[in-house]
Amino acid sequence: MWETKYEKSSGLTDKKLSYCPGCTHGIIHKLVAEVLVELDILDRAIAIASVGCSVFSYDFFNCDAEQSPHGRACALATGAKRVLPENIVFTYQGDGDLASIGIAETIHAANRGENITVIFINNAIYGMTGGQMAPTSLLGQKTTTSQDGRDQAHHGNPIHISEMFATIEGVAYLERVAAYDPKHVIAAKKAIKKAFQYQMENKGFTMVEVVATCPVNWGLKPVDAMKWSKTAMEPVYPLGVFKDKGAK
Amino acid sequence: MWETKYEKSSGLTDKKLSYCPGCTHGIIHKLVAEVLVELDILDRAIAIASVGCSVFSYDFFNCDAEQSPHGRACALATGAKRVLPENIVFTYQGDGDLASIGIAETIHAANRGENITVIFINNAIYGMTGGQMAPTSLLGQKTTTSQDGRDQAHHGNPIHISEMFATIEGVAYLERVAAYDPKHVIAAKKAIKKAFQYQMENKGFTMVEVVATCPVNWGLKPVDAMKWSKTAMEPVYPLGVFKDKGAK
Amino acid sequence: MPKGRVTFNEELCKGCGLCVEYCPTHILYMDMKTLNKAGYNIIKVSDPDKCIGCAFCAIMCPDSVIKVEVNK
Amino acid sequence: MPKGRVTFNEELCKGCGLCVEYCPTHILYMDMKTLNKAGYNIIKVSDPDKCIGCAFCAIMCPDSVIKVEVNK
Amino acid sequence: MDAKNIKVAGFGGQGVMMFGQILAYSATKDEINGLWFPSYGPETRGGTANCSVIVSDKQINSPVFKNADHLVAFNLPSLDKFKGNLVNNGLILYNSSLINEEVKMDNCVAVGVPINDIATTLGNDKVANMVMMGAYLELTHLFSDETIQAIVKKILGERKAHLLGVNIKALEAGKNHVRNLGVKYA
Amino acid sequence: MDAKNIKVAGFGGQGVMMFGQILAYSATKDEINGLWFPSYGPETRGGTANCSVIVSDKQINSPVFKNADHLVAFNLPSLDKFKGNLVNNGLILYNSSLINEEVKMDNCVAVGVPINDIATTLGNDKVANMVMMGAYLELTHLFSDETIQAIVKKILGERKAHLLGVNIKALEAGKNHVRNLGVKYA
Amino acid sequence: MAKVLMKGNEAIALAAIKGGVDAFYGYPITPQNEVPEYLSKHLLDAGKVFLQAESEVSAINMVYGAAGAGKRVMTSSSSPGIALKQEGLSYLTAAELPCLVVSVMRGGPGLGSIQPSQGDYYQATRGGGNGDYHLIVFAPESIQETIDIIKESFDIADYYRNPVMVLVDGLIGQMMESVDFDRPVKERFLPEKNWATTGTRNHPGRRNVANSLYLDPQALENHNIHLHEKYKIVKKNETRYELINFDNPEYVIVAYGTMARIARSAIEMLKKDGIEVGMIRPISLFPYPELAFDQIPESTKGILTCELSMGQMLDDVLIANNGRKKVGFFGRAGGMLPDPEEIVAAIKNFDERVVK
Amino acid sequence: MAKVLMKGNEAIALAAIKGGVDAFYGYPITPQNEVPEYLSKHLLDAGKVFLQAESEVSAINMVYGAAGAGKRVMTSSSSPGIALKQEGLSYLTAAELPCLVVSVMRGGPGLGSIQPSQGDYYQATRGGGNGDYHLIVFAPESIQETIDIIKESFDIADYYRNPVMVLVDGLIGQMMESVDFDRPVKERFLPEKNWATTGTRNHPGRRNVANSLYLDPQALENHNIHLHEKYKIVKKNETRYELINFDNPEYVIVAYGTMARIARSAIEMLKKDGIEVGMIRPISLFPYPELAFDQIPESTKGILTCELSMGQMLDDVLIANNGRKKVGFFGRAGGMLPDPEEIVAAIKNFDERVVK
Ligand SMILES: Cc1ncc(C[n+]2csc(CCOP(=O)(O)OP(=O)(O)O)c2C)c(N)n1
Ligand SMILES: Cc1ncc(C[n+]2csc(CCOP(=O)(O)OP(=O)(O)O)c2C)c(N)n1
Ligand code: SF4
Ligand code: SF4
Ligand code: SF4
Ligand code: SF4
Repeated sequence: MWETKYEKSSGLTDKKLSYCPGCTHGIIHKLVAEVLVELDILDRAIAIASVGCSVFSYDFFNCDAEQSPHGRACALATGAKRVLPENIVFTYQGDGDLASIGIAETIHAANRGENITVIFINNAIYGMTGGQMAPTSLLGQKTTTSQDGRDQAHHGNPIHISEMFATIEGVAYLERVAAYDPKHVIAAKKAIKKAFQYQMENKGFTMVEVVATCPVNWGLKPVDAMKWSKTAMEPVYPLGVFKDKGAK
Repeated sequence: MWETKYEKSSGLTDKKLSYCPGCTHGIIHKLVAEVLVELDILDRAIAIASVGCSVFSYDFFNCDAEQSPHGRACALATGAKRVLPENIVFTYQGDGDLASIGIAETIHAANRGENITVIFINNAIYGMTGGQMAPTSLLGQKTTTSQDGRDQAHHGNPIHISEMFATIEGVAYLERVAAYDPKHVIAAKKAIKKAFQYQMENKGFTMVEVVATCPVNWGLKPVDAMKWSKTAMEPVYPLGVFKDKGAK
Repeated sequence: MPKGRVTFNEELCKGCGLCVEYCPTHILYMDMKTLNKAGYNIIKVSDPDKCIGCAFCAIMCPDSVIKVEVNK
Repeated sequence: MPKGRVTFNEELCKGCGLCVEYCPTHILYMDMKTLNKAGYNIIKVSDPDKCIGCAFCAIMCPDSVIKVEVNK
Repeated sequence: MDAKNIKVAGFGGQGVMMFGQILAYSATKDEINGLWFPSYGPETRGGTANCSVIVSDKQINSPVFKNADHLVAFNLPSLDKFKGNLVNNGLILYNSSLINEEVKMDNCVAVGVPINDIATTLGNDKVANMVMMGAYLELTHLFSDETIQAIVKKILGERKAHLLGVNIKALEAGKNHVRNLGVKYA
Repeated sequence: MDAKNIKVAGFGGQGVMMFGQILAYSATKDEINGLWFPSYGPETRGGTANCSVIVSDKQINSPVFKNADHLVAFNLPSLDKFKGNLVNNGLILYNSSLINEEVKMDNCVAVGVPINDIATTLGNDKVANMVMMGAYLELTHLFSDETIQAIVKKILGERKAHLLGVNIKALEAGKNHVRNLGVKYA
Repeated sequence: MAKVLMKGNEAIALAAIKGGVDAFYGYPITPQNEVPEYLSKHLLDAGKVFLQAESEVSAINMVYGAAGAGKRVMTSSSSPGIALKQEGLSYLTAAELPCLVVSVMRGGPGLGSIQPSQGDYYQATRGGGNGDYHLIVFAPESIQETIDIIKESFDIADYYRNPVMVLVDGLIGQMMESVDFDRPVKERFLPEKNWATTGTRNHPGRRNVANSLYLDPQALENHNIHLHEKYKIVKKNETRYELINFDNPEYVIVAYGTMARIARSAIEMLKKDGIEVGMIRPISLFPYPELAFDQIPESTKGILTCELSMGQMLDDVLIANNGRKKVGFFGRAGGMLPDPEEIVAAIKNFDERVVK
Repeated sequence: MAKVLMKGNEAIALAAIKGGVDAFYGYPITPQNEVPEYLSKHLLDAGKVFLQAESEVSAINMVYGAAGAGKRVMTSSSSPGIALKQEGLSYLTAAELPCLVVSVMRGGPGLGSIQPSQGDYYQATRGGGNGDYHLIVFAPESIQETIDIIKESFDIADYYRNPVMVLVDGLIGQMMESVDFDRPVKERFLPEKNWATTGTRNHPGRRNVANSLYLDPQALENHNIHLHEKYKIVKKNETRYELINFDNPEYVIVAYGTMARIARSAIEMLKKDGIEVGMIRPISLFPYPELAFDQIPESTKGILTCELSMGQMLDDVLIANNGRKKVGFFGRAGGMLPDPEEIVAAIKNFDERVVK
């Protein structure tokens, strides 16, 4: 007799995802949704959707949601969590949103130890707007605003968010994961689950940085994009746990 | 026969300083002015005055200056330095200006390795506006917006700028100094000089964090304020070189 | 009787090919003849008996197209 | 003949007392009788012969009030 | 020639935008006025893309028009979306490789061309839109072969110069298909 | 009583703002209207501070007035700055400890009180402004001793309750000084 | 309760507490600092939320987060700080989230000065946020009126699901007056906030979303029309103004806030000189009291707009007047406060003041 | 040079290069992304400065830094991005620093949509920055006119030491037209920038300071009066508009930018129906062409304001008209573009459109 091993998570609405073919946003959406269901916090979760391709996530996560101005997701999350401490509040942000325009809101939420969870999608580019350079773009990476490849002299260096946030007192859990194969997707889910568990235990600010893809703006087939995130991105953004207050 | 050992620096205008009695802003102004004169770069220096008690520094440093909106000094400095690479561009910013509202502009200037020098005055409070809590205020410190003392649960933790910026690739020189006695003032001057020398050598982003005082808003006599910066602040903000690309 | 069984919610499929790539038994392929309403080529199973029910295809599918059942 | 000599640009003084505090030979004091135009008590030298010209007072003076000369 | 308002629509990736731009470039080359306006934004991802083109030897005023003179539909959703907004005696040119049942509309000329099948026979699926272009020009005679080929050449540039041949073949194939159908429009 | 416009000015730290607030608090206590408006901002640091007070048993309209009925000057710069803006037959009360030459102005009553010296004799420099207050009330009779003392008590609060005595002494000393001068104003 | 003497900024804070504020998010700026300072003590003591944000941008977005969650939220700032909140205000209004924004105006433009001004009328009524939206803006003239309006403002914001701005100048913020906190507030029926993002367990079967994105232009246009209709209702219900000395005035002054108070004294002085001058005192700046202008008698010679600016409300006066009377302007800027005598002179030389 | 077919955004970028831009600082946002994308390639290749800032707030302040240094600097953004620049724009204007700001409007409020709109008229002409200041705002109707104005804009900004904003909508940014880049630009005498902060060695004996702080209110008021006088001169010299089909029109349309293009077609259609309709097309929005309204003939029955918004320019039309004619409004919002037929209908049913 047949038993279901895997199907679409009830943590997702039945709205069709707006993402391009093979985009890891979809994979990571599933992980968050599954975790919210498994921890039984979906009905008290508030998703803060940022501005980026994932802006529509307010329609994908099957819980209440607020759509934030570009970069301010952690400010919205702070505002909401402070008045609703019993709820589970998380943001879902791209690298342009979090690392560029939103770096101040994110750092200060972390520094205050706001009891929220940040899902940080690092795809080394601005997807929604059509492939401009992100602060996380790799040196040499060609984007529409670094057409001869990112040059340190002009465009500066890829910014290392997890390394920087590891120095911040208020951070309770911080891990960088990837999504380029089943093994890493399963590991990514573990990290996301731990982050939400810490929030349930009021441990403080938790963030999971996911090394992701943007096949369309990278100009790669989805499968090749997965490879690039492994071979080109991971060396620059090594995976691992950068902070864990719970660990003894 | 008498020889002058110390007198007012020609790097300062003869405008009377607007600072309160015994405020370290005046001491640090002298150091910057003396360094600009000793390195013979006063006539190509552009000072970026931030918003804080030191806003009037555009009238005190004896060079060209631009007065920045609150927190944006590093953006102005970037804009100016990129079009005038031969000039020496520096910002003079308080902790509210740099660490709170201006953290994004400062981090990204550092991350791009902008070839500018940042003089960061950490006095653990908002002076200009009358003594509100700064992100750098100490736990337990009483301010007008933390009247029962800064409580980590409500107000978060003192932010450690130098520790955080040490993780940023584009930073060439970064030291935290103090100004509470002649010995440390002399050491502070050395650090400031080195920062400007690195800028002259196009080494990248340089910053000197000065553990300073705000006697008036701390409610202390100038002499006691000096003692507090040594006994209360220095343990939380340990002095030292956090980054030095020139060091072999 | 195969260990596993995969079924596709074809209209959600975007033809990204990730499932095909990550299927360890290589039994999935893209049907270049058929487009769904959104204009994407959809995925077919070449050899259903070889499915081991690992669900790798489904785990990697960004659009929750694939349902995986295992024989108990 | 003293090693050093300190002179004060009194109108700039704000009476903060730092010079007094950091003078290693303790020869500076605040004159509680005299106010400058800004309403601050100014600084006087109690014992000029004892000045060693270290310039600590001047280094710590935020308002560049003090000029220090040394005997060469 | 008075102004022609042209709507081009299809799946993203079918070369719809390029089709429209070629018309606008050709107008510019022939020193008349050309205006091209795309539907833009993320919603075009995967979904359907469309653009409007206006060519005219007079000044072009409104970039927006209610009814098109010509509709070039690369797939069924596009046809359904836009066929309602055509002028009397307008032209509907559609991709019969993806649109199976024949299109019939009163006071409109509707012509189907199996552009994907033709492109496949030419050994390059990517030139389907050039097949469509050939058919379109054969029906409208808006621009000369020289003009179009010059533009196509310019767009292909160095890197894709080797593809010029197959593109010209595609244009020809489109024209021939229409000739063989024996339909006339303009 | 018609509205009184009062200007109080001096060095920061001389208790100028407090002087003005006590008048406004007293008005509120006596259930007439009081309005207090300070000069504010960093420029007051070290420099001179001043405030305007309006007390009236009618509604107070403009918080801004051109000419003051009473000027209370704690130092010379303040006196110079504001003495030009007084109504006819206005009152100038000034601190003769810091203002050496006697003040003479046509159609104004000018009274000097050495408030710092008096305060020193009372053994507490900080109460100089209360000496000024005593003198001011003796001249204007704006508020009763009960009212003023109640306000002073409230402002000192628990922590400074022990200072009530010396403050009251200071008020008295101010009054006496004016009585001994023998000047009358209102 | 008897009257108390209180500083304007502290009165704003206490009035907000009386109005039921649940949370304050703000960033220090002169001349409004006593607002957060007072609330930092009293909100935390009451177990409510006070948070000093890292910037005004962050503060207004914290307000968004908490307002979306259905709480009574406020922020407070001054000129350049309000400038930084423009994007957030556009979002809040677009997402129909209620909140209170206190704006204590100082001299501009740029860093300007910290002295009282009315140079932010455009900022308050036309905004710098993007798109077609409006805040509901009230401009009281005294600390008492400020208290009364602040106490009511959360009800108004909740009722219309729209941000309310209370606009004062640095003088009202910094001065002290004798005030009464216990004056009654108009009763309103407030529907419960079944739209609040409190988690689906609190509203099973319905996802609540605070959002302002409408990729479909028709949907966005419909939303704009909906907001526009709402503003019409606001105009009908919430327009507020006071007419002063209005029986058959030779001239009519239009002024709000502190300038209106100064004008009151000028009007008394002019009376003594035998010149009858009336005043329209707008209390709501949006909606603007256009109807008040229909009550200006035939005989009135002209309208003098008085502002602590170079002339911003002047636009609304010209629109409301619509060519009926000559309109003149008197203004002081940059923190300069005119004394009543200056307005008296402006009325006496009205013709030199005429702009249209 | 012969005409070329070019996309509006790229034409803006190329025109800026022809206008002598030294540096661009900006942050990506649809629908203006091709502006920075084009410049990122061509400015760097030319050894000039292109920098993608971390945010719009940072970008406008980088512009401040470089403009203060005396260079020709520009930024470009769209609705919410322009909202974030408001504080910076107030500072730039207050410090009298020239620069070019390109605003490509999309649907609002809030995140809204990315489709074409004119909902940021207030944002452009009234600003959300603090204090009394104005940008010089031009609103071209075609890519050709956009090119011509951009090329001239740096001269205008430098001449008046004031930021210039070129305001277009997403349609002008995204469409392609046949254009000519070599049309002549008006010659202006431009004084050298002896105020630029280039280091005292370049101007011995004088410290140059870019500043907007004036603690002394009288000094700040004087500065405000100076700016005000400057705007009067700008109004006199730089007011631009076009009158279309103006001999004795039955109705007059007022429209700018894309809406004016659509109206042109509507006017032709109405002609066919025997209805003569004229148009005032403001090209400068600040200064607003009030004088144009004096040329509307007696016989004209009414004025129809047409905007891609719920009615913002309407304020300036009412002020300029000052009660002389009936004023009606036709608008579409949120990215909806009317076809000419809708304007035809609005004229035919003018009475239903009247607002004042
Ligand atoms: C204030 C503001 N600035 C800019 C934009 C335009 N914008 C939309 S998404 C985006 C960045 C998206 O990149 P990222 O955050 O990396 O997310 P991704 O799309 O790559 O998933 C930008 C700049 C905006 N909507 N609002
Ligand atoms: C946009 C903006 N927000 C707030 C302010 C008010 N403000 C002026 S200075 C200051 C902070 C000063 O503190 P800090 O930077 O530590 O410098 P300090 O005065 O202590 O030397 C603030 C918040 C402002 N001028 N502009
Ligand atoms: S643009 Fe990139 S990030 Fe955005 S949905 Fe497409 S693939 Fe994903
Ligand atoms: S307020 Fe504090 S920091 Fe500012 S000048 Fe006075 S003592 Fe110095
Ligand atoms: S992974 Fe999912 S979306 Fe991609 S091809 Fe397979 S089934 Fe379709
Ligand atoms: S340190 Fe300078 S300012 Fe302070 S008391 Fe001495 S001389 Fe005066």
